[in-house]
Amino acid sequence: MFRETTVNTALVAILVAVPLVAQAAGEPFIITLATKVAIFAMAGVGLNIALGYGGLVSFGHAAFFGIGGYAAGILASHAQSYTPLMTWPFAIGGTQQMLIIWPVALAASGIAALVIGALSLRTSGVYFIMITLAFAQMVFYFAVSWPAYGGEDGLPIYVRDKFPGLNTLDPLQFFAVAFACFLLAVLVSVVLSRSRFGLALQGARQNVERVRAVGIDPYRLRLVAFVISGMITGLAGALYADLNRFVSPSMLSWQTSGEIMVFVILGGVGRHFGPLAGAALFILLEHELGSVSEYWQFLLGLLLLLVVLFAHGGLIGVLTRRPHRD
Amino acid sequence: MKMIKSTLAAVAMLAATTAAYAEPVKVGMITTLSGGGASLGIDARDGFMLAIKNSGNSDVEVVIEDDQQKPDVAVQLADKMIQSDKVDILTGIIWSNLAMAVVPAAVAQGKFYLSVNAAPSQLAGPGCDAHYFSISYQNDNLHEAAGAYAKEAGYKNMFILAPNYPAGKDSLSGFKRFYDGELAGEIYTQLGQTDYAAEIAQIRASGADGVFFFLPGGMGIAFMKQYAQSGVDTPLIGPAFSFDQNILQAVGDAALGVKNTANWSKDIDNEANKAFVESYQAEYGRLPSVYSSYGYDTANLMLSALDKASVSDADAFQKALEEADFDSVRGKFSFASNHHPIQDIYVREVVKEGDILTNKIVATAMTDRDNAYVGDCKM
Amino acid sequence: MTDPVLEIRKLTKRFGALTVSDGIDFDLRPGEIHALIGPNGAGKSTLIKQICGELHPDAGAILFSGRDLAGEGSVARARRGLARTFQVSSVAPEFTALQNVVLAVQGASGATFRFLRPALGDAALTGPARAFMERVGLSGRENVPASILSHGERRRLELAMALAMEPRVFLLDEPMAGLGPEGSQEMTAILSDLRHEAPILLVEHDMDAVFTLADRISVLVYGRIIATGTVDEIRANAEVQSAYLGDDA
Amino acid sequence: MSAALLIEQALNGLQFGVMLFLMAAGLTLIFGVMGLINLAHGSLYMVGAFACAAVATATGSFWLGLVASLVAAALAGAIMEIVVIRRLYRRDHLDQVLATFALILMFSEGTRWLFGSFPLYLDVPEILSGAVALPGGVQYPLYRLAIIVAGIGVAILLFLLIGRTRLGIQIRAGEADREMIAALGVDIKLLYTAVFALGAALAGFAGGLVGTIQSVQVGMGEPVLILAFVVIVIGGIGSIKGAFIGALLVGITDTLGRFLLPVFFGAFMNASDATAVGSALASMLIYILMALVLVVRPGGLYGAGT
Repeated sequence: MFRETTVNTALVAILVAVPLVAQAAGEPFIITLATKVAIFAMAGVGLNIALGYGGLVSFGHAAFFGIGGYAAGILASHAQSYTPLMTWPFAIGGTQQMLIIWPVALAASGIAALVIGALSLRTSGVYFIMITLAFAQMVFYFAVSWPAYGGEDGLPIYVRDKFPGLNTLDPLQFFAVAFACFLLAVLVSVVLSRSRFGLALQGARQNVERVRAVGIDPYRLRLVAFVISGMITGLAGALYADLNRFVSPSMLSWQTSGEIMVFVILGGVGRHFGPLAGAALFILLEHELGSVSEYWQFLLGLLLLLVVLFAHGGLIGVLTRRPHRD
Repeated sequence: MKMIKSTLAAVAMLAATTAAYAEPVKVGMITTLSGGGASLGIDARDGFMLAIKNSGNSDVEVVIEDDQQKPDVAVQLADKMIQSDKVDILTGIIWSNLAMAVVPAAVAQGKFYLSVNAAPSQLAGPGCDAHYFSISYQNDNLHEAAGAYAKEAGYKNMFILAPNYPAGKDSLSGFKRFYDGELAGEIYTQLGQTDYAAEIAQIRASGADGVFFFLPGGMGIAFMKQYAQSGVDTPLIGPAFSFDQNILQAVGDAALGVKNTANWSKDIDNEANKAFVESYQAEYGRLPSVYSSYGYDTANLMLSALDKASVSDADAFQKALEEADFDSVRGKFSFASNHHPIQDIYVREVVKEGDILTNKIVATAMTDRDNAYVGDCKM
Repeated sequence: MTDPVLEIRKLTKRFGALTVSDGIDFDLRPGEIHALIGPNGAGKSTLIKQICGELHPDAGAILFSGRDLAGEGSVARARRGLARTFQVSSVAPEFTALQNVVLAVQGASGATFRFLRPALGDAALTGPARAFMERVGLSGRENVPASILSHGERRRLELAMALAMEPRVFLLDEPMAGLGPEGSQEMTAILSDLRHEAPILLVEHDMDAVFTLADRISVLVYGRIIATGTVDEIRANAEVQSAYLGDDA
Repeated sequence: MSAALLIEQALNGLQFGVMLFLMAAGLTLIFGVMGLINLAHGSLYMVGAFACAAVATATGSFWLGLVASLVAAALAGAIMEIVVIRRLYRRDHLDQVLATFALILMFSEGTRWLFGSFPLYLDVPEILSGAVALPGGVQYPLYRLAIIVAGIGVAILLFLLIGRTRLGIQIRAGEADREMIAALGVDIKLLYTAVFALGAALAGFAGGLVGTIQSVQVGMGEPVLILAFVVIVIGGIGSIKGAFIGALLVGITDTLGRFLLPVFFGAFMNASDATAVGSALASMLIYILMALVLVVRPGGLYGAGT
């Protein structure tokens, strides 16, 4: 069939072409959809580092996605209401600058990943799946019941955060921001997977005993991978908050964790552009099936099931006829 | 890539008494049609579409999409409807958190938003907007009425509970706004909780003379069934949501005799209401719920304003809406200055008509009630 | 006489009622191959696992260069220079042979947390790795995935990985297992060369190989060392004859 | 706070725990024997509740409905096992999670398609309705007592089944070694289907029992499912005994937490804040419990290890 690079190039080309065509055709909503694909794909790229390279089946990545989103939402809401974020020990105000919001989102989701990872990585297998789910549920319930930032109602941003030199309210320009972030995330994932760290991480996924025997501590490896993974997903969350101009606990729900996993697996686990293929297919299905039937989620489930059962290696695996990654 | 034609682009058929507008009006309806909360959205949609059909107006095109009760989906649908479908008016949202996600941005883009249900306090006070109208109520209204009724009925020591989320907190503060007796207890339950044994035990131990609860959807069904089994016989009072036509049958006899507050009931005596209940039953084969009535009123209000002004003339259209010149199924209906209704709120009791559980009005809790946020709205 | 590199004192390990290591005393001196033999279930692999830090003894001590290893995990012990091969070949199956050895070189270097430069583009890793592969006779197989190497090649790959650790002791758990006569001979030659690198604790069932290679032999039966001595001493030992060698000697 | 209230709350915790056990037992059994992680277990709970409600409404007999909940869930489980699950045993957990996630979507929408979006009616049978007086001045709903008895009864039957019967021996052998059980001449496919159907029947039974005092609606299974997962992780995956202890622990912690935490915060805050903070913390309590257990014992209380 096709080489993986060919498929990847085609995917990226489509992702760029669709909004441009949509812009010309005066269909700005399609640009919004493409932006959503880029952002979800980026969340998937984050998860893929833990899941694909580290073999860590995290069922709690919604926690990082949501924490990134809330970092953006909280900073923006303070900036809009001109209230300080905190006054002690030193005064910090809100901001609407993406270039300040992003590092904060990265730091917040990174710290959360460090804490959750440090505890969760003591376990493995099903226990790991379940404990990551439990931590995400904890964060979810906290967000629902904590009144300061809207609780269940969520937190509106009203006006999209700013990026120097761009008008982020213009769909195409915001797409460009999201797309650039996505590409950067893929770049990080590619470089990481080929580095010494990535080699050891993938070795630990295949044979943890062997990695120990050559004197490498798998716990530290995995923790670092988990943190990087959480940070990338967190940054995607910050962008998603800006796309919707709104954050809410639904970003933290276990269904969101499930969906991020779906993007990765639909596209092909452990493939750099797998999450892009997965997210694009998912969003296409969501919108196309919705017009087929009110019960479109049934069809979505059926398709998903068929992919898991019969299409090994996900979409990219099918397109390249290579069920196993290189 | 062919994109997403609307799921149900419903165009009214009968062109009998059509008022021809300069150009067709496009309405975007974002509501919950799948998942656990679907029954509310379906009722609101059916009420809305029934009014349009009955009007025989063929110049209104309604684009309907399912928000899955997810705020992010609702936001994206709003973007789609505004950018691609080029709708003039948005409506349909059931849940406050979804409304908070969609409404501020939509009205900021100059669109009109007519609420068929959700009306959070943020949109009634400082966040009010000239283009935003709530046809249902202000979220606190039914809770306030319950408080007023509890005071009126002589309750002195009430136990109150609601889920731990903003609407739940608004509910209890709304109740306390008009109730001035003692509180035997005040509990916030978990959102989506299904077992209320622990709370019922506390009610039993508290010695309260009445219980006010706000538990929408499945939570209320579970609470009432369990309450009926508990042997506690302290009277229950709640807003209409847990006693509405769409869930009463699931609660069963456990709900019999419970007092609830509502701004609509199928036995409100006026022509518009009779016609509504009759044609709704004929069209869909079931009794309408409060959500059906809100949907129906919303469509009729919109049609009445369209008859007077074009949507493209925003100021004129806003004025026409403000006049509320339509036959509400609630009888008298007008708007307060913050675009929320001034209306009577009733106390209903759950009764059995044949095999069917339903409500009948037993008292009026509040007359010409506006809302607590009128003064905060600078419009 | 030189001090032993590895010294085991009164090591005891129980699984419930079963005592798998029963007061074992054992040592390994510089430059020697010390074979550990015994019937199946005698507790040989359990002993190896305790030395590696995978299992913790109930009593007794393991000294490495005179230092008690108690409390150190398997990773720390590997860093100290305890290089190990497994009874059943244990490699990263999706990696190529070269990647496997690079992983070992990288482990020995102690610099794993480097995130930018591609590992396979780093001559400081691939250079030594290729050299080690050559030493075990795997030249030309660098880019073959480990999962499709032959059984014998995988055993040698493991050995290359052990070599890459720049070890101070080799712990080899049945390196001849499943190799067939020709493979065993090759492996014997490689091991005999290996002793110049570091002393070897050799657990092995292949008696020809043991008698060819070993400087000393210890016999483990039911968790106890019943005899330790030179090849000739062990051959002559009546207790060993009856307990173990009786059948096939 | 009176002793009667405390006793009542403890009983509530027990009842909640027993119900969780019915869910968790099936999950842990399926994981123990087949090594499968089944997210769609909550859907079987929903199937049980809907079957019970539909049959009870049609026939007017709650007891027939309860039988229907067992049969329908077992049947749904068996079909699910034969058509889908069987292909997943050799896959990794990731595929299992995803495939069963897909099954949730299909079950939920399928049920909605069959029964509509409105909650179904299901009520307590006449003979078990109302409250009874217990010693110590405690008034307690009879139906909840019946759930406790039924749940403990099922637990005992399950222990006997696993400990004393041929099927139990096969199940235990299956947990230990799949090769061995095949060597014993047991039809392994049949055994797996049977175990899966048994687990499904337990979930369906729980659905029928509990649906009676809750809302029978689409999506009712997932909150319980997550709790059941917490239970088996705390108890140690694969252990029926662990599931039982874990279920009681979670049931009692959750019930008492919701009740006592607001009281506790009330000691040094005003009432409204105390209820808000207390409730917020109470909703996270069992997850905190789970994290603590796993930090101390990464394999759960009765787990075989990680």
